[in-house]
Amino acid sequence: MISSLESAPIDVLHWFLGLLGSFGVPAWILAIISALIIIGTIIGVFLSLFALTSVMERKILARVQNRYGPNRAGPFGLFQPIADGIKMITKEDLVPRTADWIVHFLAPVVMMVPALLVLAIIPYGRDMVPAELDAGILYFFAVGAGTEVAVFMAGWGSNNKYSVLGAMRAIAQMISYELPLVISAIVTAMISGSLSPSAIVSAQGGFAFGFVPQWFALTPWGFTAGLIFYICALAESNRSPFDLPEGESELVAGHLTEYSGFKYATFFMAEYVGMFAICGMFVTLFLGGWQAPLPFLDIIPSWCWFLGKVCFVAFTMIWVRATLPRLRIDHLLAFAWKFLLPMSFAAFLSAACWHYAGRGPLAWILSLAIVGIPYLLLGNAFTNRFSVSRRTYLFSE
Amino acid sequence: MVTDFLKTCCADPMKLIGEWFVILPALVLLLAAAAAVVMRNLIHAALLLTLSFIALGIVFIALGAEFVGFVQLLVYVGAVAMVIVFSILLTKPDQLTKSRNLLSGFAPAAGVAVAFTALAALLGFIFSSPLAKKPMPAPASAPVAAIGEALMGDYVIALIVLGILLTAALVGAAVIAMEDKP
Amino acid sequence: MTLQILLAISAILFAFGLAAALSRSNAIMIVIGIELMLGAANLNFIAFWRFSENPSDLAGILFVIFSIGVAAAEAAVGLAIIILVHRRIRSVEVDDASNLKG
Amino acid sequence: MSFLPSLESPQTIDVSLGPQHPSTHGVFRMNVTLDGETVTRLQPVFGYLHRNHEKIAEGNSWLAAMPYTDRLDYICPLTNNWAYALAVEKLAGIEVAERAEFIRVITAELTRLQNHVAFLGFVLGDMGAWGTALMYAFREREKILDLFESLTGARMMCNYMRFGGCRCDLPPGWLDTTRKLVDGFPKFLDEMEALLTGNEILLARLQGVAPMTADRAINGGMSGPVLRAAGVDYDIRKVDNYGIYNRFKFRVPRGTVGDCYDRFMIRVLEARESVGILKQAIAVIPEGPVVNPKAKQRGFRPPAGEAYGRIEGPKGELGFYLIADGSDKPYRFRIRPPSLINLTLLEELCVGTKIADVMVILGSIDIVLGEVDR
Repeated sequence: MISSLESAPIDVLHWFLGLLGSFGVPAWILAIISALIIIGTIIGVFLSLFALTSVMERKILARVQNRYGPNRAGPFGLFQPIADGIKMITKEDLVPRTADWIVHFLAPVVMMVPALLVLAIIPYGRDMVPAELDAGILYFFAVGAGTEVAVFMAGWGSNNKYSVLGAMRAIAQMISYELPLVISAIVTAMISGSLSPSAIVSAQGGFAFGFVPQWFALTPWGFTAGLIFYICALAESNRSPFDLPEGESELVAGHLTEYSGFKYATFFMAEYVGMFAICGMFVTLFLGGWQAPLPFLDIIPSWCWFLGKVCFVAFTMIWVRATLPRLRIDHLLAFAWKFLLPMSFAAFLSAACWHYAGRGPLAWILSLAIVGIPYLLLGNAFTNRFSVSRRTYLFSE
Repeated sequence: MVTDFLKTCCADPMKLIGEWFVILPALVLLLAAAAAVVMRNLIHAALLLTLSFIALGIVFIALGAEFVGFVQLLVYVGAVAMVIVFSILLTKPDQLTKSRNLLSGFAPAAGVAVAFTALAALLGFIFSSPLAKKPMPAPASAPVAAIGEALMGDYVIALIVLGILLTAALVGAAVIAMEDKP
Repeated sequence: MTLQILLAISAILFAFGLAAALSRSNAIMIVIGIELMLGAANLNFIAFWRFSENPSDLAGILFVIFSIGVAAAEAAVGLAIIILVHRRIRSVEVDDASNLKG
Repeated sequence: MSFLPSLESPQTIDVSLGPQHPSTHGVFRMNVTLDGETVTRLQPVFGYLHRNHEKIAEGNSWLAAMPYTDRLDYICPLTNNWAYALAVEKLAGIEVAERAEFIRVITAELTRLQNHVAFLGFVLGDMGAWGTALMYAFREREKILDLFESLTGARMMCNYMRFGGCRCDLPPGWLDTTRKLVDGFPKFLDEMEALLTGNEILLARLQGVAPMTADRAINGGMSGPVLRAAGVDYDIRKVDNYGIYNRFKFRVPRGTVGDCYDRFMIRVLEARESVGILKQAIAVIPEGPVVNPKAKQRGFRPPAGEAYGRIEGPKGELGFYLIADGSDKPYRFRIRPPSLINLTLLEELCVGTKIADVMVILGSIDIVLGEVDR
């Protein structure tokens, strides 16, 4: 029963393919059908997850902000995404007269494609990787680079000053945060000795003392790298407090200002799917992927664990969005280049020391020191630079 | 039976769609490159250049050099193309259409002529060379681990030099482009 | 498929790049042309590696990796220079940057 | 591609921020010249909400001008009412009923509380905190607006003050509710401060942005919290001692740097002082009539003359300059709106900052377009 749940999706696929095979369908058609089924499943799961999250995000934000949120469409407002979808599709699609219409039209498409493509290499469960690639992590970042082009195309193609400003911000931000993002991801690849996500997940298997999971996030270097990855993931997916390209209080809607109707919906969808993809990568690299947190919890199928963790990370992102004000562009860039980048190098060094010091108590002390000291120094220098201080005020009677 | 076939298909996509896996992206590559070269609008040229980079990356992947293909996408699409676009925006965004297309005088014609002479010569050599008529050998692949070991083994000096070069280029570019502060 | 086809594709790509670099007057277009030529060279390396007798010898691949790295450095420095020139003479046309002609 | 260059330099672009912009606090417009992200020139444009307020008041009777003052700074109608009533009382020499003086202080300080609280939320919204702080602020503001509703019948357009007093007495139980609210208010302010003032992003966004020296603030005609944030000790409640403010003990906070952070914090501190005044006033409010029985409301004809009545509104010095010619209408009706005059230094504050700062600076000045444009 347990094992059947664990591999249920794969079993169903194989059973279906076997059934088709028994009707004499040639093997190459079966291969295409199998690929289509897998693609359909992933897209279906993530789009329904997107629909669910778009309503959950609004509910959670509402909860944080002392209000109700959507509660009219369906029970608890659960049909809100459907209502939104119908509204988006039936809305007029406006293209500014002076816009570069080809670029304007292509931008949402270019945005959507990488967001969906990167889903291919994420290990969703035990033996459940749609495309097992040797260089999976490299693929993730290489394909993910396409979003930058899309954001730029959207901003420039609209021929709107806010949009162009948003596009410039987006490029500066994404280039800056790409570096610490990649470096902090490479740290895990270095420790597990492989660029393949499933190998990295299996390197985090097992339990120390029988109950402490050996996830990378629970080591000093992994914690640092994970935090850096998380922050950069927020920046890469344009989430608050790094939502400068959109920056609705400054740039109206940044690169999305001139988008309406279905094109806007496509952007919206792509941003959420991209967010899930990067959450999935975060879970894979640092939170043990599909592994259960405690040994006896193995009875729950691995793909449930994976989805659960992804949803949890996505929830924290929503939480951050509800809590923090937005950074300014110069703070943002200074933070990336002067704090995150050196810290990711420190995490890199720390991981190397951890590996060569034998992964024991000595390794803990060493790697903790290597990430801790730069953190204190850089953090001090950084807060001093902006002269952040408490003030005293004078009172006159 | 089915799963075995699936595995071979995934391992070598060439088997499924054959040479078209190389030819199609190569065609896209050439068309995009040609369009990028003749485009008047610089941003369009840069975007088409990005497209040709993507197509080139796919050609690499189709030829079995996965790792290089991904590196190509990551570096060229993610960084070089964006830096080009950014510098276009930073340098006279207002004059994009006014920009003269070609050099003045005979220079452009001469340039094109040189390019086509070079092309003719190259094509002549290529089609007369016996080496070039070699048939395709068995599918090859470059495992990431092997590349990593080569980079850290025989080629480690080159890698370090490259690292130093990139650092120097980064610092140099930052210094060059920095505002002259009075 | 033979090696010829790949080499011909690469040659055409190179010619496009060369034409752009030699005839366009905008410095950024020249950078674009140079990038295309580098891409053509990389394609050649990969093609020869693919058709070599001994594909486990990774020299072709590694050369491309290094070449991509160098190209990135070149693009960064080249565009920084273009921005600096633009700041000085308010133009990115190479014809205008002729102060040293005498 | 018509990426329109600015007329002055091809390197910069002109952006029209507003009037349809999400965070210009209404229909304010700024023509901004940007060099990259940095503001090199800023021209405020207003008048999109102009309603000819002063002329309308001159065409109506003295009393009929009262409801129009609600629409000036629609966040704080009661202080507007008071300023106008004060000017008329000065003009005609009307005594104000004792109980009414207390009610005026209580409502004015409640108005100040809800204005400052809403300000905290608006500034956070301008910084992109996506409404969370705003919703918390509005929770408290709603309670105060409920009090206004039960007192005057309207939440925002109160029309409550009359010459020589107020329109009606406090409803039964109103003081108890107010006392409860006032007692609970410091807790809310503590919560707000704990959530906001320690936040690194908020500190980095506010501290050091657009500092204003005391000299500049005085020369620019600033008033209210903006002036006091620049370090000038000037509070009309202390200077003029209008109403019965001399009977209450309260302190006037002053900033030292005059940047956005000081402007932000001064409001928090002022809200705390207002709580103190409210507690004192509620404790000693006397019984009695709420309006001077000798004061005439309808058909009111003050003797010819002129008067300038001013109060310390939540946003600064709100003054009404009135000229009477002995008829039943004001001959001249002139408003000194704090929001408009505090905007005079806007360009000076904004030039050299980033575009994201412009919104924060505008927010930290705390304007209401109903008052700016009149």
